[in-house]
Amino acid sequence: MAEQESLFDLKAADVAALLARGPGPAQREVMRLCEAMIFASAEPLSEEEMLKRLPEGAELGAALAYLKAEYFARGVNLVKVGKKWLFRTAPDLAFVLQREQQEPKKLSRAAMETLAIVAYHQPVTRAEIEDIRGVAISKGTMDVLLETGWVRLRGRRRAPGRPVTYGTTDAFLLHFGLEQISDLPGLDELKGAGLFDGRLPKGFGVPQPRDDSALMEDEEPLGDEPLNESFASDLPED
Amino acid sequence: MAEQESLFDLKAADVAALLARGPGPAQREVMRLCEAMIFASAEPLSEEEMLKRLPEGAELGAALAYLKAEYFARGVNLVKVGKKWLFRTAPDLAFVLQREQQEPKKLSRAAMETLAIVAYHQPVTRAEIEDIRGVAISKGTMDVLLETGWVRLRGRRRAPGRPVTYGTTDAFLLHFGLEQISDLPGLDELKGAGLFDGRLPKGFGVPQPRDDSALMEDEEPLGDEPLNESFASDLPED
Amino acid sequence: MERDHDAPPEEATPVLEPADAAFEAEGGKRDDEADFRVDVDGYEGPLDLLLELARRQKVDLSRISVLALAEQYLEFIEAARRVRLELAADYLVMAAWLAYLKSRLLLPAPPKAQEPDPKDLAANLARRLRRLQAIRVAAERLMNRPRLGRDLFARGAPEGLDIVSAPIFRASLFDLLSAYARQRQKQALSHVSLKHRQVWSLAEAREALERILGMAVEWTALDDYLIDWAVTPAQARTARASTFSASLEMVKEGLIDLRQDRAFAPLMLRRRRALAAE
Repeated sequence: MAEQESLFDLKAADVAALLARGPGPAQREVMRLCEAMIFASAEPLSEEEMLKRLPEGAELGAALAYLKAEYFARGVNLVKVGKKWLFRTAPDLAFVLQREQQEPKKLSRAAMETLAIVAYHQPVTRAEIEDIRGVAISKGTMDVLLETGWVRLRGRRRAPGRPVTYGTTDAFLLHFGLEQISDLPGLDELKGAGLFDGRLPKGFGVPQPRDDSALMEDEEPLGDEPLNESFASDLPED
Repeated sequence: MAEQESLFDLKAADVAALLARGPGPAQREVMRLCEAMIFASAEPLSEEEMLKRLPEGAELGAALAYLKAEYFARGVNLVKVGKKWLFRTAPDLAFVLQREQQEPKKLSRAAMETLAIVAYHQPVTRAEIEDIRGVAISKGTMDVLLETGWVRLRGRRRAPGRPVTYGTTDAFLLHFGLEQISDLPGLDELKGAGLFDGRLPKGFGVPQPRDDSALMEDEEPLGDEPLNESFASDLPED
Repeated sequence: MERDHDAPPEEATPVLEPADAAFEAEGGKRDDEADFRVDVDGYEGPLDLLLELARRQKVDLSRISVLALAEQYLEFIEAARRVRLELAADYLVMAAWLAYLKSRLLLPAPPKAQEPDPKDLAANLARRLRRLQAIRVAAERLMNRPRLGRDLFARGAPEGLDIVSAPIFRASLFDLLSAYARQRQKQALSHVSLKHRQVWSLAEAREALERILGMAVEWTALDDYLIDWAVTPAQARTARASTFSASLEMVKEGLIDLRQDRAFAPLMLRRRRALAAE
């Protein structure tokens, strides 16, 4: 279960050590407030939003660390995804919860692989995805991925044709239970195998995927121009 | 909400006693399962539903009692409503779930003019304001001015219909940087500032404003009667 | 390039003949794997097909025999052609390239300066296969992670966090003063220009006359009535004029008598006797 590592990146020993120090009464009140806010929020909650609601001078970082530790062994865990916090059920309890939930829509193999390439190689262009898979990407595949909200248009590569670059979203992290993009399973092995350089354009040799909203050096903003990527041009005009 | 079990029917001492006995490992697992099920459920969850999903022989009642005790002092409480269980943010923390966001707003021209007349001519009735402005005041305009906290109801004029009199507040002085209301510039100063041009009729004057909190001779207290000021005047509204 | 199969499986793909998509290929007989089947539908392009063929070598992908792989691929394509399976151009391009590679690998030609080393080409192909394989594994692991909404669940009934907007009003003293001066000035000037004459209309005058007729049995000076009805001197003039006109009208209708003893003497007014008698 190497994939689940990030869910348990708190070690039981760390938790014990942290809780042994024990939060003081003021700290405990901040914890209660954070707990209530994150619980009540329909979406993962950013620290900025919490700070806006907390009394001034509240030590948010420490409160969240304590809270996370306290929920470590419970049926519900406090996790940070991207830069936002949420409560969710513990991964090992899926069996009791799955029964009435329906399976999320299954992705086609093409979509799954494309998603993986976007995740591991981001920022990545359509041509680069096609190079890895050895086939053209259908418009439908990219549409499905964009529709899931897991993939987004990042910008354009500063290269001939200024192709659009793709990357993943916070919703992607949230859905796959990742705190950050570097928690992708097997990322180190893939990097170590050196499989990501090869025929990729210059400047793309850095295999560390990045989903930073900040554009990379060889990226530029999307701009107002139409997305004349081949699958965008097929759209019916109204 | 009569059927709702009081959140505080658990006494802190009971909680301590209960938790001191401490749930065993098997009990703790049932607690985790219940915790996750109630948390993830979109509706309050009945004990029957929980039992259906729990391993056979699970001691549900004890697990829920422990869980409730553990959540007793937290930012989130486990509560039983009717015969169903749900998590809810602690009632004393409701304030943190709502955040006020200050939105800068500009006063409308009508409101600004009405405010100016209230400032100079106070104590002033609505009919007098309308007479000076030559247009009716909409109810909305007066509401906005009261919302700013710069205008207040002073009392009633001792006159037929006993109309409400309006005046300014200390917040008004504070906002406009005036020490007292009589610091408002008079006609000569207004002329000097170029706000009036020369075409004023004979006898035109600007009153010396007064915002004494004491009622004037022709004023009386507001009393308990409803403020049935009619804002349906014959004058055109602005 | 061939489009991949993202559409639902039932959708026909251009790659294969419909009915006999899967069958035992004759060419496969020579292969170690006797159940080698020609089914292009299952593959997402030539690279995918190559990867599958490579897997049959049952060796580590890094020690794959590219030569053997090229031969298998060409056999597969040959078998597909024999059953008139329509192959997308990609597959044929790859076949041509592999045929070239095969010949280069088998017959080391005298090296020409421009042509790449066949070993590099082979290594490059092997690496592309490894990369595709790696991303397949990664996709698999990603999909097998505990997923929100399937294995992990967020709170079922969040109360929600609200943002209530509280207006904060801004205005400067200058705004206030100019607003005051603006409207006072406007009103001061408009009062002057709008001071129109007040007119006692003919209808009003007649109505007034009719109402007081009952009292005027004897001769009465018209001015006396007017004093009761028109209080301000400004109104007196318009009232007198209108009432005079109205009274003439009523004389004409035979309702009242009107007389004046001499020029500029008060106008005297009385109800007709006939009417009074009734």
